[in-house]
Amino acid sequence: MPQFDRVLIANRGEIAVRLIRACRELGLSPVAVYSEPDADALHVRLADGAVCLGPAAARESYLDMNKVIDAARQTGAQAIHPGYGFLSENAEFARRIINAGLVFIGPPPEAIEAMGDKAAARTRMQSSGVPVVPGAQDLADDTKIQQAAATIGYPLLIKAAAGGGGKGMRIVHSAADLLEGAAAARREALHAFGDDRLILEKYLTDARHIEIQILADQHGQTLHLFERECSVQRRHQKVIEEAPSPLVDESLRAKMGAAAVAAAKTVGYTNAGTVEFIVDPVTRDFYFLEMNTRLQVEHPITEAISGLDLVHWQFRIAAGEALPFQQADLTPRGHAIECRLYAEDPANGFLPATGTLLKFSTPPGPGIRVDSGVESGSVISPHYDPLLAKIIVHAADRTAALQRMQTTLQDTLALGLTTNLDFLQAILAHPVFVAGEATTHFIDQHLPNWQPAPDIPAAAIIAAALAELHSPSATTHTTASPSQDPHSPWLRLTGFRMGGGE
Amino acid sequence: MPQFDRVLIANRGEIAVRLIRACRELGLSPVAVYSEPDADALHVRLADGAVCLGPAAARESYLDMNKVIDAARQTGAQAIHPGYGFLSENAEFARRIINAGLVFIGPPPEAIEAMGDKAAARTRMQSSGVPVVPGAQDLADDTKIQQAAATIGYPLLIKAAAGGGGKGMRIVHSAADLLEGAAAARREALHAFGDDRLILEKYLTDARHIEIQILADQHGQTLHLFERECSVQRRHQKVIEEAPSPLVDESLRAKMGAAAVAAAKTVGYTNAGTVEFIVDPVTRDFYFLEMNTRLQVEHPITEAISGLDLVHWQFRIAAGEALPFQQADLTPRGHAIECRLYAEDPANGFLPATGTLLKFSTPPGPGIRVDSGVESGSVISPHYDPLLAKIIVHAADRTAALQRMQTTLQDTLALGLTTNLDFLQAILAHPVFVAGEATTHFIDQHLPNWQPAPDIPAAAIIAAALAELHSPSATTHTTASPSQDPHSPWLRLTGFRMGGGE
Amino acid sequence: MKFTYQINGAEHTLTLEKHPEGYRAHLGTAIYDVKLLHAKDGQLHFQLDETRHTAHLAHETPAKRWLHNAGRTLVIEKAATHRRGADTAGGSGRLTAPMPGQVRAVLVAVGNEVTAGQPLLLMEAMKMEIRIAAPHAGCITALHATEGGSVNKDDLLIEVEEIPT
Amino acid sequence: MKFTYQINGAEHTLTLEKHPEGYRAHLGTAIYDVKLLHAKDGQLHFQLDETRHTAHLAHETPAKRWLHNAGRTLVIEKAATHRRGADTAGGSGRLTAPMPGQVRAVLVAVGNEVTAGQPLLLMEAMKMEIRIAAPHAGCITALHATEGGSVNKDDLLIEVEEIPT
Repeated sequence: MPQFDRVLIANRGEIAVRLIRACRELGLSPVAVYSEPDADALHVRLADGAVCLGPAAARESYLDMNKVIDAARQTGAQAIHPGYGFLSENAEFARRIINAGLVFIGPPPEAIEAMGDKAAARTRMQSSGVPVVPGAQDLADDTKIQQAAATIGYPLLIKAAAGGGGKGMRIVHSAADLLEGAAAARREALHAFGDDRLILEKYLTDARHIEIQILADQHGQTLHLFERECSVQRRHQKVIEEAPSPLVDESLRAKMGAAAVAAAKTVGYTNAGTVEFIVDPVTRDFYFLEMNTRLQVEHPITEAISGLDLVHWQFRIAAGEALPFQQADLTPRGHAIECRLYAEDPANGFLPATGTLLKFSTPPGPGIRVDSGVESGSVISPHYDPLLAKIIVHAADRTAALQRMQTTLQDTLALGLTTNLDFLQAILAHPVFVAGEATTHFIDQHLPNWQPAPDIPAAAIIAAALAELHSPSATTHTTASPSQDPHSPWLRLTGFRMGGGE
Repeated sequence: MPQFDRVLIANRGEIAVRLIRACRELGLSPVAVYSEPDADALHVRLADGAVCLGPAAARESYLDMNKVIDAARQTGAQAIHPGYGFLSENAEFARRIINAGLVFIGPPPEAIEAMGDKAAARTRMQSSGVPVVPGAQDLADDTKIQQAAATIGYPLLIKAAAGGGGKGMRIVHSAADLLEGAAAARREALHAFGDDRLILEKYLTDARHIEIQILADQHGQTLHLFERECSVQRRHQKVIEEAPSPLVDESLRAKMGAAAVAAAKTVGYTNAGTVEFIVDPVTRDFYFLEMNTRLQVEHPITEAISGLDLVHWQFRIAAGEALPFQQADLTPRGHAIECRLYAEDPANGFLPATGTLLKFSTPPGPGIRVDSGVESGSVISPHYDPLLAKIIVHAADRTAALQRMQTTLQDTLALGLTTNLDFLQAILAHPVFVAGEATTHFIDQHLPNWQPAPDIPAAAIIAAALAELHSPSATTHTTASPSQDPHSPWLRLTGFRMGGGE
Repeated sequence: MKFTYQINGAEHTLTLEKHPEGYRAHLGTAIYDVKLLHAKDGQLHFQLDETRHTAHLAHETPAKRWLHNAGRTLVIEKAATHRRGADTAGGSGRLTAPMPGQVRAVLVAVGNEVTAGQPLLLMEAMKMEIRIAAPHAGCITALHATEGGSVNKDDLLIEVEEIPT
Repeated sequence: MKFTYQINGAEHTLTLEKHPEGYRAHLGTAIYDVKLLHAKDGQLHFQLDETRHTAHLAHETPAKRWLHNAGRTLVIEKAATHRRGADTAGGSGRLTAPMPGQVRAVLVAVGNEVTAGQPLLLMEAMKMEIRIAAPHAGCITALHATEGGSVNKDDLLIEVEEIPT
C-alpha cells in the first residue's frame, strides 16, 4: 500500500475505534478528530494524533468539512476515511478531499451523487433494469404529494430524496396523516441534509429488508459479498442484522447479487458499498431501495461469513490494489448475527437515554466480536447517535449463532443507563424471529408494547440486600472513578486533565 | 442432545471457562470443581454449582478421580468433561466414569490406553503402516538405554512411555549426559504419571512439529480438520501455533490427514483427538509422534479455519450425534495464530512467575479471540500451569494474521507479574518466523539469550514521573482491590468471603 | 433486617436474619438459605440453597443501584427515596423534556386549545425527532421553551390545563 | 523535580519543570514538552511535543510500578529502594529458591565438593522441574532444604563455599 501512510479518521464512536485499529494492522498511522465533549473518548486515546474540531454540535465539528480537511493538512494525513454517518455520503466532501490532493477512502464523488439523490437513483435504476419499489419522485408541493399518494395507495413511505439512515422518513397510513407526515419529514430532511425534497414509495407490509454488500476495485472488478438481512427495525433504524438471510437461497442470492453489481456498475462505483432491497417474502420479488455509498454499521456480519476484512479492503482499494479473487471464489461460511446495543428505552417509545455508563463489559469467547466506542465510565451525551456497541457472533449455523448471541447478551453488563439489552434478548427468543420469519414490521406487530418481565428474581432482590449489608461506603456519593489498580495514583483524582482539547 | 443436561467440568483455568461457556450455548448446566486456592476463580463463579475437591496439590484435588466422580454424583451431573491435562488422558478415569453410569466426554478408555502407552503405540502404528520416528522402547535398565542410544545416535530424545505434554522429556546431545537425563526423565515421569518407563527417539534437528486434528463420531465416520503447526516451543512446551502450516500444501495435507485418520481408526477412536507428527522440512517426510486423546490447548486455531466448534462437537458426539458432513465438505479458510501467554520469565530460563495479576486486558476487534481463566486481580499461584491466556487471531491470510497478532499483543496489558508478552512479540517479528521457516529449534537457535530491548522509551520514563507527580495516594500501600464502580460497597472489603469452599 | 426496594414500579420487601453459615432470607412466603461466597469489584457471588448466583451492581446514586443478574438488567431503588422521583415528574399537564436536547419546533401558542395526542413541540436529541404531545385535551397555559433552545432532562416545556368537557 | 528510576537494571534520571501548558522534561540531552491530557483508572494519556502517547500503570508496591507503553511491559523501581533488592539476593554462594515450590531432590550433602554447573538440588514449581546448580566450584557448607519440603521464593537452600584453586 503506497499512496498514503497517515490517515485521518473523520468520525467518532465505535466506527472510529474500528478504523483506527485497522490502520494499525495495515501499518498506517491513524489521526483522530473530536468535538469538545469527546476530548477523552476512546477513539482519541487510541490515535497517534488528534485534532479538536469544535463544540459538541455536529455541524460545528464532525460535519464541518473545512475543519476536517484542515485537520488532515495540519497533521500530515494524506487520506481521510469518513466512516458512516456524518460526512460519509457527502459528495462535496469527497470532491474537496480529492481537490486538496488527498485520498478519499470511499467511492468517487460522482457515484455518491448519483446514489445520494434517491429520486434520481430511482430513475436511473429503472432505466438499468433494476426493479424499484412503486412510488413517485419530483413532488413540488402538497398537491403533487396528495395526487401521488392517491395513485400509490396506503400505507406509504415518505423519504427524503437526499437522505438515508432513517432520517426524514415517515410511514403514513391514511390520507389524513399525509401532510403532517410530509411536513415532519421535510423538517428532518432539511435539518439533516439541507435539502427538503421528498419521494413517496409504496410501503410494503410484511416485507423483508435485505441488502447486498458490494466490493469494487479501480480496475473494473465489481463483486458482491452476499446478503445481510436487516428486517428487525424500530423507527426505521436497524436493531438486529444477520447473514445469510434465512429467506435467501442460492438462486435468489445470485439474482440479487447480480442486480446489486449492475446497480453499482451503472454509477461507476468503487470501494465498499451496499445495495438495499425490499423483498416480498411470498413472491420473493425484490425491489431496489437505495445504495449506501459507504461502509455500513452492520459490515462485521459480512466479514464473519466471507472471511474478508472490509475495512482493510477499503484502504487497499483506495490505494489502487486490485481484488485478487473472483465471484466464484467467494462463498458464505456459517451464520453471523449482529445486535446493536443502543442507549434507549424500548419500554418507553425507544426514547434515547443519556448518562454515565457505570459499568460496561462483554464476555469473551469463540465466535464473539464486540465493536464498541465506549467503556466503563463513558459519558453518553445527547449530542450523537445512541449506538453504544455492536455485538456480533459467528457460528456454524443459524441455530448455533442464535444460542451464542443469547448467552453473549446474557453475560453483557451495561449498567448506569437504560439500554435495549433486555429487549434484544426478547427479540432473539421470539418464535417468529427464531423461525427466521421476521419482517420489517416485526417489532410493531409482535413486540408493540414490550415491557421488562414483571417478575423479579429472588436472587436479584437478595443480591441488592447483600450489597447494602456489606457496603460501608454505600452512603458516600462521589463522582470520582476509582482505578482498578489497588495502588493507583488516580484513586481520588477525578477527571484530572491538563491542557486537553488544545 | 439427550443423554445429559448437566455436565461436570473436571478442570480449571481457561479451559474450564471455555467449556462452561460452551455448556451454556448448548443449554447444558455446567458444574465446576475447584481446589481450595481456586475457590474464587473465574471458572467457579461462572458455573451453576461448584464442589471443592480439596487442597492445592493437584493429587489431592483435580487429580483425585474419586473426588471428581463423587462431585458429579453429588451435583446430579450425568457427564464429565476432563478438559486437557489432569485426568484427561487417564483411561482408568474414563472407565470409572462409564462404570458409574455417567458419560465421559472423550474417546473410549481402550483408545486412551492404546495411545497412552507411547511404547505400545509406536509398535501399533508401525504395524498399521503409519511412519514412526526411528527409536526404541522396552528399555529395562541403563545398559539397554546405552545400547539403544548408541544405535539411534545423538542427539536423541528421552520420553516417558506413559507421558505427554513435555513432562519426563529430555534431549541428550552426547553419551556423557545420557544417564543423568534418563534419571531426571524417570523422576519426572514417575511423579507425573506414576510410571517411569522410557522410550528413546532420534531427535530430528530442524524438524517441524505438525499435528492433525481428528473428529470421529460413534457411527464410524472419522474426519480430519487439517493441520496445526506448533514448531515454536520452549522446553518442549508449545508457545505459538498456527493453522494452516506454512510448510504444508494440499498434497501433504491429504497424506498426513489420511495417516492421522488411519491412526485414529486403528484404535477405534471417537470424539476429538490429535495426531502429532514430526516433519522433515526438506524431504517433507513425516513421522508419527503420539496421539493426544483429548482436546488440545491450541484447538481454537482449528476452530477458526474450519468454522466448526470442536467443544460443541465433543458434546454432540458424546451424546450420540453423527457428523453431518464429509471430508470433502471441509476446507480451511484464512489463517489463524495462537500465542500462549505464560506467567514466566523468558529472559531468565523461562522460570515460572507467580504473584497478583494487577491488571489484565486484551483489545477487542475483528478476528481476535482470547480464551482466559484470569482477570485483573487474579492471584497466580505456584500450584498449577503457568498458562494465563491464549490469544488467537484469524485473518484472510498469514500476513494479515501476523499483523493482527502483533497489534493485539501490543495492546495487551498484563501487569503485576512477569509474562512472555514481549518475548512473543520478538518471535512474531523474527524474520525466520515471518518467513514461515521456524523449526522446533527456533527459540534455541534464534532467540537463545533473549533479553528485553535495553533502550527505554522516553515516553515510558516520563509516564512514570507523571504518575508519581499526580498521585496523592501512591505512598499508601494496601492490598485491597478497589472496585471499578464509583459507589461500590466493596471499596474496602478485601477478599470478603463467607462460607466459601463448603 | 428489613429491606424495601422499588423495582419496575413494584415494591419488594425482604428480611435477612444472620445465621452461622450466612443468612436466612424471607421474601414473601419463600425462604432461602443465603451464603455470600465472593464480593469484589461490584460483583457478588452467592448461594441460595444449593444454587450459585452471580450479580453485578453499580450505584448511580446512594439510593439507586443498577443490578445485573441472570441476563437481566434492573434498576433497584430504596423505597424511601423513590417518592422523590414521582414528585419531580410534574403534574400530568406539566410537560417536561424526557431527555436533554434541542427544541426544533414549538407548534402551539399560549391560549391554544389542543386535543389529546396533538403534537405540541418537537425536540431533537441523538439525531432523533422526539414529539411532545398533549396528554389530554386542554388549553395551553404556559410555554417555557423557544425554538432552537437547549433543554435539560426534566426541564418544564409546556403547561396544558384540562378543560372540563 | 528530579526522578530517578531503575529499569531493566539501568538507572534513568528525568527532570520535569512546570510550564503554563504542562511540563518541560529533560532526559539526558533530550528535551520534551509534556502535556497530560487524561488520567484515569491507571491509564495516562499525554502528549510529548506533537505526538500522543498512552501508558498504563499498576503499582505492585509503592516503589515498584508496572508500566505498559507502546507494546512494551516494563518494571520501574524508584532508585532509592532498588538497592534493598540487591542485598536480599544473597552472596553468590548462597543459593536461594528462585520461586515458591517443592523440593524434589537434594543431590548433595554437606562437605561434598562440587564443580561449577553441577546440579545440587531439584525443585518443582508449576509442573516444571527447576534445577539449582553450583555457580562455581566449591564445597557444600550448609543445606537448608529437605526433600519433599515446600519453600518460598528467596528461601535459602544451599551454601557453597568457593575453594581457592
